[in-house]
Amino acid sequence: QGDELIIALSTFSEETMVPWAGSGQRKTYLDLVYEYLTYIDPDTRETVPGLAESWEASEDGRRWTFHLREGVQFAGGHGEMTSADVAYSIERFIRDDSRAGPSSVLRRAIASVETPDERTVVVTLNTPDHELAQGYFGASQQLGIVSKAYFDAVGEAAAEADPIGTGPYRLERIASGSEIVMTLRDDVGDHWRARPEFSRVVFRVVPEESTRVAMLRTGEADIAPIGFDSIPTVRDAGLRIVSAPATWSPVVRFGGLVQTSQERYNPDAPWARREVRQALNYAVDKQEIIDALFQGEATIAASDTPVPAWESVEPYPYDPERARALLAEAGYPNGFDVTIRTFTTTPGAELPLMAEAVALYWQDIGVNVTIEPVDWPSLRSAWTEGRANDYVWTHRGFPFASAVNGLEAGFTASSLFASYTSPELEEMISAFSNEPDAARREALFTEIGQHLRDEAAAVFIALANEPYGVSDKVGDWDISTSYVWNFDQVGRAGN
Amino acid sequence: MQIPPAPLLEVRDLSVRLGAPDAPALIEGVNLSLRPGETLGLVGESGSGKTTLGMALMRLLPPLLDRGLSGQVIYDGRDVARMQPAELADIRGSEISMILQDPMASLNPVFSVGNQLKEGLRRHATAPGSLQERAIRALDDVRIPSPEARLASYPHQMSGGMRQRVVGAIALTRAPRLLIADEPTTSLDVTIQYQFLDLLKDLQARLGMAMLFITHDFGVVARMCDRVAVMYAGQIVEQGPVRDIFARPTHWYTRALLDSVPTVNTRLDRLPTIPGAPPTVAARPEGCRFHPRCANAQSRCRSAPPMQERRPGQSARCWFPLDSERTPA
Amino acid sequence: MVQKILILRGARPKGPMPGMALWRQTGWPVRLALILLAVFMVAAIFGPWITPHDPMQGSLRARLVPPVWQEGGSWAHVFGTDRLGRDILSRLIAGARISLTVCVLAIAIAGTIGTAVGTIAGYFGGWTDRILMRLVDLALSFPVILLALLLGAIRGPSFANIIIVISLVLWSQYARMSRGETIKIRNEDYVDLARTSGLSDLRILWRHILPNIAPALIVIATLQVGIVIVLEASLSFLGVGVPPPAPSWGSMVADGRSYITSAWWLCMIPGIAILLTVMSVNLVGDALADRINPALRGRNL
Amino acid sequence: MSDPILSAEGLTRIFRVRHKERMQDLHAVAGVDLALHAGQTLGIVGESGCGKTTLNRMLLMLDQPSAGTVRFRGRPCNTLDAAGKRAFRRAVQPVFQNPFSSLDPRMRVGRIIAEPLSTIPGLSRAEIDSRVAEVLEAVGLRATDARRFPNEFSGGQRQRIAIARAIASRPEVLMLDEPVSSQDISIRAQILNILKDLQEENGLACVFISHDLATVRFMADEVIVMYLGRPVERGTAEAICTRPAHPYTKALLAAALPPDPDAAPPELPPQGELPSPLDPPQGCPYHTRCPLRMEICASHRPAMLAASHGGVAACHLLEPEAAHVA
Amino acid sequence: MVKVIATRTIEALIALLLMSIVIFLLSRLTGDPIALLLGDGATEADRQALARDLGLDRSLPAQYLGFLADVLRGDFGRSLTAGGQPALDLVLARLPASLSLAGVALVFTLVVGVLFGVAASIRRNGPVDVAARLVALVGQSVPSFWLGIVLMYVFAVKLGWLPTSGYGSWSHYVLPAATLGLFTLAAITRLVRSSMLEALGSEYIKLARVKGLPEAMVIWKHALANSLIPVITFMGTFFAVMITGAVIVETVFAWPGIGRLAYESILARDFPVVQAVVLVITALFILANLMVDVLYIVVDPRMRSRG
Ligand SMILES: Nc1ncnc2c1ncn2[C@@H]1O[C@H](COP(=O)(O)OP(=O)(O)OP(=O)(O)O)[C@@H](O)[C@H]1O
Ligand SMILES: Nc1ncnc2c1ncn2[C@@H]1O[C@H](COP(=O)(O)OP(=O)(O)OP(=O)(O)O)[C@@H](O)[C@H]1O
Ligand SMILES: [Mg+2]
Ligand SMILES: [Mg+2]
Repeated sequence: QGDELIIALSTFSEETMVPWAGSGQRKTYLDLVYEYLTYIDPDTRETVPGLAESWEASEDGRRWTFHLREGVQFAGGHGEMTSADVAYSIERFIRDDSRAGPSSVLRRAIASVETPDERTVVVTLNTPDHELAQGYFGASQQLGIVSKAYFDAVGEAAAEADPIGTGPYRLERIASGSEIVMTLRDDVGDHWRARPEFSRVVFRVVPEESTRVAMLRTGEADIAPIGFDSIPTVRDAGLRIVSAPATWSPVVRFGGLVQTSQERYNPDAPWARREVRQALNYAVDKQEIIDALFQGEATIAASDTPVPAWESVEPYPYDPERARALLAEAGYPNGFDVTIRTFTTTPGAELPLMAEAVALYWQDIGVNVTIEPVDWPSLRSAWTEGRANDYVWTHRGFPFASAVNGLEAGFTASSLFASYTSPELEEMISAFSNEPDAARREALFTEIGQHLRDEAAAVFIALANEPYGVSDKVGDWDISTSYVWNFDQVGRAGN
Repeated sequence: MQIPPAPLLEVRDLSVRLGAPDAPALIEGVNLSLRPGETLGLVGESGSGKTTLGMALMRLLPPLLDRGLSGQVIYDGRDVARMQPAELADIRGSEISMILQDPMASLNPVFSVGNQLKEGLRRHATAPGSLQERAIRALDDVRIPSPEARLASYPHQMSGGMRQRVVGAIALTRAPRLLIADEPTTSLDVTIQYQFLDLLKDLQARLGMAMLFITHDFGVVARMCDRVAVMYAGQIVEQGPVRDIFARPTHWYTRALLDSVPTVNTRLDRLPTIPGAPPTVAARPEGCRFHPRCANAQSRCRSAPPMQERRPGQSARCWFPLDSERTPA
Repeated sequence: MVQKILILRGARPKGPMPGMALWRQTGWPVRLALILLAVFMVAAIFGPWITPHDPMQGSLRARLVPPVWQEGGSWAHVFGTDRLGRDILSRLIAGARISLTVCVLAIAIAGTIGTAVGTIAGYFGGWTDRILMRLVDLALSFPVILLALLLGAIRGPSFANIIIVISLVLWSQYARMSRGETIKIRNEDYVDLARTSGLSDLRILWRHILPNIAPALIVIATLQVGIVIVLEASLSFLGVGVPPPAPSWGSMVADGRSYITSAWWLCMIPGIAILLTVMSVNLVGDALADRINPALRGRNL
Repeated sequence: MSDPILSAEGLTRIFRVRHKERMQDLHAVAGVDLALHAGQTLGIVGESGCGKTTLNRMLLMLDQPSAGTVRFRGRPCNTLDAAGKRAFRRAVQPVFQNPFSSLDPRMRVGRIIAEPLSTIPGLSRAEIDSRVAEVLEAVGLRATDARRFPNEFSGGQRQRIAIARAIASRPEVLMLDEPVSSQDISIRAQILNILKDLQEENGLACVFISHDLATVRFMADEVIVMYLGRPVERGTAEAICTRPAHPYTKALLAAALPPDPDAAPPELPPQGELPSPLDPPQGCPYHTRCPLRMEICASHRPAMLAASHGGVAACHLLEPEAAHVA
Repeated sequence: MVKVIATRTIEALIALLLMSIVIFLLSRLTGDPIALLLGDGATEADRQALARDLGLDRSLPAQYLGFLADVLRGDFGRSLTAGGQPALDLVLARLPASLSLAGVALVFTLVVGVLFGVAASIRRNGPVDVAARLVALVGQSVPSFWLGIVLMYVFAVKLGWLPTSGYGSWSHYVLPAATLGLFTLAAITRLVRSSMLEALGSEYIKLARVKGLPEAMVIWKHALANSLIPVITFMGTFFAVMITGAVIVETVFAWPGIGRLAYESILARDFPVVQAVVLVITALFILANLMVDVLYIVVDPRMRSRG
């Protein structure tokens, strides 16, 4: 069936169909149905208009006004999108029973949502956010716009079963645990954004990676996320690899470095000393790991988050001599023993392997590593509850939804998910978040990156791509931005 | 003087070995003949090869032993020992039939008595009446009370005696001309055994069949048989008319066996015994098989004695046959 | 029948050296299996002294080297190297040790518990029996794989977990079987005779029951070795087995499965090792069962 | 006469069994009285299922009577203390029917025979070994056989081992439950002779259980005939086998076919089947099969009455007023 | 029969109750789902609110009793992750896929296993027997995930005869059912073979032959009827084997069944779903065993009177 695009995913996550009912992982299929206020240009990485044609923020970053696009129709003849729909979507998104990841942050941040007219939405914030439009309200996040009228008419359960959005596709059916099928809207011809080339998009959930690879080879799937290990296999089979660049970054994290928190600081750990952390960074030949484990689909990282502003930060080079010297300087000439806890997630199937590779390098400088596989939920509980102060673990960083929030979540003591803090750093972050000037912000942001690198807040390994195997049927497909898969805009080969 | 009818079954030099021709023999050089209506008793101690002989006659031996079968089993002019499976299925049940020793084990536990009975009846197309009627009649023939109700019973719901009668009924459904009964009463109580033997005699008279009656009990032989063959260690050591054997056994083994059975009528202080125990298949002695246990063994006994007629119709496998009268207990 | 023939051939079911007797009386498949098992045992016991390389040490530079008979292979790595450049042969040898340890511990624990429960239930009967056997039923109805996953989730994959989980799978079989055998033996006259000699229940259990069910237990244990290896491999596949980097055969297969076309040896060689070992164990187990207690044959799952 | 070593009064054993979807009482043994004196052999005969083994087990204290008592030297067995029990165990030893299941296949013969000795305190190894050798020779085996395993012996030899074991602790009573019925004719005679010799040499008392009147006649002084768990006739072996009073005993005698082709046909051939012990007949348990049954037999159970042979029998025909009716 | 079913049902309910306690405790021990559910940047207050919301702040016994009361009302709670769908609905939605796969696998293994076992027993040591023993040996020795991957590689990728994975037409059943069933096939083949050999040596087979029955009838009626009894005895075990296999096979072949659901919900700490899955599986298991008991009574008349 030439008209059908089959995408094999490793998980559907919750299989729910409204934006606030689950995780952002669902955006793979939700984005065909719902649309966002702003999008990101894949080439320039600039924020471009989406359902909002334009927007402006007040000087203090607390009052945002969005001007909506005209003539955007909800699917199934449910009418034109208006400010009421946007306001409803925001308010529903931050309601107490919302299960979406960013809902708690937004709930705290948003003071009010007003709709002065059909085309205008005004959002007032409690705390300044200078990036709301490209951040939480953008296409890389979860605030899809739903139809208020539709919800009012049919209620939440029915809307869940037959979701209506402004996107080019409509849900045809969900077979639990098996497939989600989207069909093109009848009235797609004049869609404001997308010109889809496939009349049906079928998502299949195939947890086992080797099965996904097999499906690519037999033509049972056109697009499938694959592990780095499978890249040669897929290439050997004459198929293409398309990767989303630098969407995540494998890293080795230290516990007990939340220096501004009593419970989460562990001064006795060897890595409480900066020299040790630096030594552990110098000890690892990152390029070799990238070549061997990531099949070249990654770049050496100087941070644990893919952030454009930090691209200029110089990574630690591979220098075992230096590492040994630093260790000696820190008082560990003979190294020490450490346990690396590791787990797999999606993406992140390579983490245990990376742990083993890192262990091999650390062993070279006398640091004795035991590897202990754990699972992510347990580790996450231990970490957020301050029980991980003597842990070292592999982890993966994701792009920030908003720089401020990202920094606050990662590097201030108020966040449960902080991995490294210091009074100095918290000050820098607070300065950054209160700075309205874009250029100054950029400079401060870069400075923070440099600081994190110099302090060796973690052992930075790589900025990794997200590789997809792609069949002959697939032509142009642009996934140069994270969290925006553009499955509704996959081109057909030959077109 | 009447000419005795031609034998119905003639066994010539029958041996059963464990597969190969040079493997140990379970039975060896058996010669028997059986006339219509006649009952031949086959006695011997456990392991002497009675069942093996019975099974060999019906070609029911397990594959290994069946391969080791040699000699002839002439039934009604045809050699059963050379028959193909189809021919065998033809004569089994209709010409030759068998009652097995263990009534508990010889009925299939998962099918009703009626089912198992009718299977045989169905193949006996010539008999009159419907299948059901014939089944009822068959049970009635073996004196099973309320036969109609019994057809629906399963084997486990019946007593041992009743089961053995059902086995009898099944074996006789097709009015065979020869019945092999392999210790049909050993597992029954004496009072039940008595009645079953009665029944069997009755049926035999009615159907005019010949019978090979295998047992280890001389009392049963005395009651049931016209002639008797005594087996020891895979061979027939003595054969003859029942009265002659009981009164004047010529083989020392026969004699010693008869003597060592206690009876109700007299009180003995000690029983005469045979020393030792019967040999196992693997350890059968050369020569006369009985000589290691024989009170009269001599050096000549180390070579095998032939079967020789001692009196009309009575022959024995012994170099030094007895000639005295035995005083019955 | 079989017994009859054995007796005829002069072979007693219980010889002085069962291993040797087994060797002499079996065909080539079982002999081959015995040889393979011997290799396995040697690898497991002397592993640390005979591995050509450190099974945990590798070099990313020498990763995915094919086995020696393939183009690009070398004698340095007979079976090639894995994703981290660790020598597969060395890891196989080290894995044998792990498999053996898991087998021995799990079977010992399961066997002890199961046999204790089974013999007690069988010997005393009545309520003891009913309660204990219900417990066995419950254990049987528990989807053990889910328990394994839960345990793995609670405590992370660990050696102890696997042993607990596998023991939980296995013990009920010992319980059922030893109960059955105990009931059989309890009804043997020699148990009554022991009582008329004034022996206590405990002594009867120890002196008469246990030695007599031991052969059947040994047969089960042998046949279970295969189950343990496969189960351990399956658990490792699901990520709750032997924790990496320890080279369990199961996790070697699991880790190598993405390379089935590009570096087939990663998953095929350990897979074949599992297959051959388990087949050998099962062959030998069957042969043992035939000798010791033909009734057990085919009844073991 | 001296006091009995072992005696029983009103011995009864009821099994609760599931039958036809409900629990029922099965009277395996009902109201058996007996007394066993030193040097005497008491025979018990009856058909399969009449309760012989159950009775034996109760006498051996392997099973608890549901009613009635077993007495050992006059003392009720259920009141024996530990020492009394030990004395009982030493004094009363059984031989069972099946020589294959009587010997633990994993034990050497020597240990099997020594087992009853192992509970006797103060016996040295050497003493035990010499006793084992002694009893092995007493049953016609060699002392060196102690080192072998049971599976190296034939059925007859095994039964000898079982007997050796039974006499090892120098008991006063042998309980023999069909000790020869699984043996071949030629072996049967050997074993019976050994038993008889041992009994006479050591002055043992024996309980000899069998379904075969002929062997009972050979072994026993006195005989109890049982039917459906109840004794129906008792008397000397001679009397029971030649002048039986009870129709059932007569049927048993008739069924014991003499090895004589010219034997006269029996006077009262057996009829019918054994009723199920789960619903035994009302009245006389034998009346369903009795050729001489009278009206009263179906309703009243006869008491034990003196019979002409000097023993007793439970039959209405023996009632004085029945004499002319019959 | 009714009585058997009644007692078995009561026992089953007790087993289920025990199982619910075990599962409840185990799942609570696995760490809590809150950390997973909380978004990045959540604070302590958020955590507590969520815990209260999900009822995870109460004491364990209180949580259990609440859970039990709900379950008795047919409410297994709502999934913590799947957008608050009723846990039972999730499980029931996945059940058909698992049951149909297990059913196909079981029928396939029963038919093939019985045929194979019987054929093997007729000619002992003949070619069929050797083949059957080989299948049985391999089937019991090969880890199912490995087998699955290899089968997929050969039949789907190399030969292209069958789809690699997924749920839909009959052709989708072939590989997963074969993978799931091979172990059971091996077991049934062995079982049938050995019990057929036993049956063929029995007295009642001799009697059947004495009757002059054709060999086919002797084998397919008399011997097989008895040989099926041990197979039935082991059916319950087969079912358990299938469940264990399901987790793996459903993962490898992307089969939307409850095995995978269980696996995934354990990984996600979705307690209500874990509880629902395990209880449903246990109930199924018990039901299967009950059916086995009934079947037993049907096939073996001796069981009928025993009760
Ligand atoms: N299939 C067999 N394989 C090996 N030996 C066998 C086989 N069948 C029988 N035997 C042996 O052959 C001998 C004769 O056995 P058979 O059953 O014919 O004796 P029997 O006289 O019927 O004994 P019983 O009185 O115990 O029934 C025995 O020693 C027996 O162990
Ligand atoms: N443990 C038991 N539970 C239930 N019923 C029993 C038990 N033991 C024996 N019975 C029943 O008690 C009755 C008497 O049995 P017992 O074994 O004492 O008879 P027996 O005279 O020794 O028979 P046999 O000659 O067959 O050895 C039988 O009906 C038997 O079924
Ligand atoms: Mg026989
Ligand atoms: Mg008895």
